[in-house]
Amino acid sequence: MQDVWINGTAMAQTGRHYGLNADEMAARVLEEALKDAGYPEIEALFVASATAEQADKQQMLGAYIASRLGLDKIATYRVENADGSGGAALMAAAMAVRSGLYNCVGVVGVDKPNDVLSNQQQDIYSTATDAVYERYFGVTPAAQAAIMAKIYLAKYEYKYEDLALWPVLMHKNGASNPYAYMRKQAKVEDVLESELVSDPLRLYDVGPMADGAAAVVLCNKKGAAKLLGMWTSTSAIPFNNRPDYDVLYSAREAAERAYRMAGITPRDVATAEVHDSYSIFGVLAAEALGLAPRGGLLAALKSGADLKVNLSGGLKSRGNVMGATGVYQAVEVVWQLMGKSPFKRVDGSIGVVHSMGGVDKVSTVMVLGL
Amino acid sequence: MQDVWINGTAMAQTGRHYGLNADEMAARVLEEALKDAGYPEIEALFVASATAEQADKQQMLGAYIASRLGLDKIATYRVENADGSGGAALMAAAMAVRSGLYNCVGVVGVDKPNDVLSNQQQDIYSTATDAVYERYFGVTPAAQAAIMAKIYLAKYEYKYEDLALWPVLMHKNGASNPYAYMRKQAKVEDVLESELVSDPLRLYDVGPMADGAAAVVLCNKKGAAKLLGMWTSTSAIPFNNRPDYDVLYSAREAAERAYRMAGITPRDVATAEVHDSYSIFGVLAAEALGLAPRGGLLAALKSGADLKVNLSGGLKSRGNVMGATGVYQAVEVVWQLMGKSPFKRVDGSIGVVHSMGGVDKVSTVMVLGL
Amino acid sequence: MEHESVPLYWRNIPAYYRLVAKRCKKCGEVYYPPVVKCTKCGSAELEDYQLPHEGELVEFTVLRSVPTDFLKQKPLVIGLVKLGPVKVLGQIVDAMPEKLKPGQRMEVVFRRVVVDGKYGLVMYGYKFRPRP
Amino acid sequence: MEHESVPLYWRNIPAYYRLVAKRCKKCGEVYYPPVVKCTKCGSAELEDYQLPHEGELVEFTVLRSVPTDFLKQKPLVIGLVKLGPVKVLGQIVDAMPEKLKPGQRMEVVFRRVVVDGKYGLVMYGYKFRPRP
Ligand SMILES: [Zn+2]
Ligand SMILES: [Zn+2]
Repeated sequence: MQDVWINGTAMAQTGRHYGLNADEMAARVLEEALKDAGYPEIEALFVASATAEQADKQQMLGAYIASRLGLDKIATYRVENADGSGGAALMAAAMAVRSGLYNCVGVVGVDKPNDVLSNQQQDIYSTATDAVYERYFGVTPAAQAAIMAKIYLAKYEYKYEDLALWPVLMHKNGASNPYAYMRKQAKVEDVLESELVSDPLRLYDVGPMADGAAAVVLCNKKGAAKLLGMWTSTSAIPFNNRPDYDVLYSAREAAERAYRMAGITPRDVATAEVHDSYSIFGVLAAEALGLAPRGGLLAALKSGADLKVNLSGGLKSRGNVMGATGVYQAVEVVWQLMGKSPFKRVDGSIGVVHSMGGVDKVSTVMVLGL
Repeated sequence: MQDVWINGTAMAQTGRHYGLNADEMAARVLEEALKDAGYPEIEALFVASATAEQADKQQMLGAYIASRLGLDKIATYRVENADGSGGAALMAAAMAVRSGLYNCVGVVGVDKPNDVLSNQQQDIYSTATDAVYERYFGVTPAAQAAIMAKIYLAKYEYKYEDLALWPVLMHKNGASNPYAYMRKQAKVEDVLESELVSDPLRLYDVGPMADGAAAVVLCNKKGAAKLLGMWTSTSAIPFNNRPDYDVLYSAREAAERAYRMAGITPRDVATAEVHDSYSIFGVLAAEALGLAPRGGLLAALKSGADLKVNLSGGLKSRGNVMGATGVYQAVEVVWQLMGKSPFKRVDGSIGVVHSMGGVDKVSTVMVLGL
Repeated sequence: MEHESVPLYWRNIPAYYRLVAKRCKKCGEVYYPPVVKCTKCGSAELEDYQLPHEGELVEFTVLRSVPTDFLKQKPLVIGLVKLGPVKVLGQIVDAMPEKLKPGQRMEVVFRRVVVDGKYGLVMYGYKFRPRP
Repeated sequence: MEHESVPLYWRNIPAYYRLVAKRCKKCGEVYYPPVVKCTKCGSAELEDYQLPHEGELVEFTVLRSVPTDFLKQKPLVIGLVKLGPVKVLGQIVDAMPEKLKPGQRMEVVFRRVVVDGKYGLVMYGYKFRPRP
């Protein structure tokens, strides 16, 4: 079984990229990652995208990205697990290298949600929910996140003001990330005064959708960082029949398995990037990763604990780049471990990525080490 | 590096399945394949689907299929390469097993094109073309196939009547396949009298879109058939700038690499299932697989050669089950090699699958052996 | 979003109109959404099971950012309601959100869910309201 | 199909209205669609390159089964036309298909391509016609 290393990394600033087609945006970033890796020959390209089909009406995006770079004859695969596509594509790519079939592969995540209007973004985002039993009735991920937030806050006797600490932390972290979409600090009052999206969640609890592309090159030879552990897990329990609403089952299982594979415990984690499409998911993901006990993350925030989670600013501040998110997270964690400018070096050599599709449907957790 | 075996297989009759949701249809067939494999524990599910997002408005289909079977905690991944999704998902799954991460995985292909109207099917099918430079102008895969057919027929001095032998053969083969959509024989006159779709191609040159689901279980332990070779290749050349229009570059490269891996030559192939979404592609794919010299397949058909290609009836007769096609092809080839009823045993132990996305964009070729 | 698929709507009418779930004949477990196989005991013998039309509110939210088809109905009250052996997620109507509270009695009503702009197809389904 | 994305249309106007390709400054290779990097010599220095508006018909077909947006224009004549260093695929207009033949001279014209039903947005682009 081959070891898998990250040999090259690149990402585009998130935001509104009205001037670029999705395949061009992805090709530019992939080219940067290939350059960073010293231009190894890649034999396959794994593309993560959640909106290419519905927003840009483009299937088989990998073939078109390959065209823009003249990567003739390579294999291309698009992997889609809604907003968890990034983690899924990274997993598929890592397994491909481990299989021995390829020496080097590219992974590029790209999404351009701003190619459509904001209501249409909601339409597309809702296709991650069950089309028949949820989306049909107007249910969106936001509504499900809101119900989970209500239950979590009530169960652990927090106030909404406590949850507001999450977006405040994210804005603080994101303010120093030049790749982020929202680069200004926020105060608790800003959060409390923002408009309600789905009570108790307000605008500041929602990661704004942003266009973005990020890429990594994975090889079986030594590179900047090594993939120490990885696992993907699905929660097959329908939202309406969850025993508990204050836990992310998929994240918890994926983390346990990935940690076991890497031989680490949560204490070893110097930095983690988690999928906080809604602030409550950031809280629950951090708990699922063992960075705080169940129900304890907001207490830790309140007590001023120095949590090394979403130093990028997370989906709230870096932006929710949809299917590209997991690839951004991997790049961010590698740069944080390396102390690659503009990111500050974290105190430790192990970082974790949590990529999630839908509301606790599928999570991928990857452990990266220097 | 692990060997990969096919431990279980199943497929649903193709056609119009108005009564079943896509996830239910997939779950039923996957359950059958698991039963056929003796219910091994699968750790991951790879889902091939080309229309789930656009026709059924469902992302992350794997998670919902897992829900319908209670496959909690497994990994799920959707793989999309348009109508070549089946081959791509099989590749990703096979690499996952080879990587040693999983002992057994499921692969299920499912698509329900009949969930939308026929014009909408054209809309969706067109999203496999370049959204900006082709689809925008009304270009469809049929138009591109038609131009290739015109060039091929002119270059090798065939008449349209010669091309019509392909659908005649497909209907002959499909007539004995109870899983097929179009199970009646056809004569050359039927083909010639059918309506023009995009000249020279007529209705009989086009694989009718059908609902379908097929599944295989891949394991690292001995099963019904072994995966001897596999490769995926993309043609990065835009349609408008192809040097040649009478060859499928992606299929040729994938076949060469897969054959080399398996250590076989075209002479060893006892049966092949190729992606004849349009009859011209069946001809070009068979040539790319080395079953006839370049430009020579129609001559072989005219001379009455007994070609063991698309014994299922191919996309024309079995139906174009879109992203599920590659998985159907794998099941068909295994059943043909085994002589599993209702399929007749072929004279040999090696079969080949060719799965293609779009018009020669991405092809996967797999070599299966008993 | 276009609700383009008429077959998709049509085949789910038993669930949408009558809240039909599945029950395992062997172990009695009830599933909504239905499963293909009992996930508890593994049996494939499942029968239709009519969910009760009264139950209890578990939790709810007022959703203000809605998909295109629901813009005219905005905001939507989305609630999780316990109906016998399962919970069901759906819209709550005929209620002032500020008066709703977890634990209260709810009942099922049938209402128009969405009107498809393109084909004029009117699609119906269950919703919930507080029991008077 | 809804042509929902206005940004997607807007950003491709230089190609649609003026047939602007890319040329490698180093080796001169011309690309349409444009590339991010010269696939021949690897150079990233690419400049806009105006394709000629006259050329030669390579091959064509009359497409009778069309996507939703083109139902009113059916059938579409789709042709491959050599324009200087590259070939371009697009619609042929103002022509009787039975009189078209490979090798004949063609010219570029600008026409309405599609009218988006939902927003009434009219989108334009190049088409080809036989040179008089
Ligand atoms: Zn049971
Ligand atoms: Zn050059």
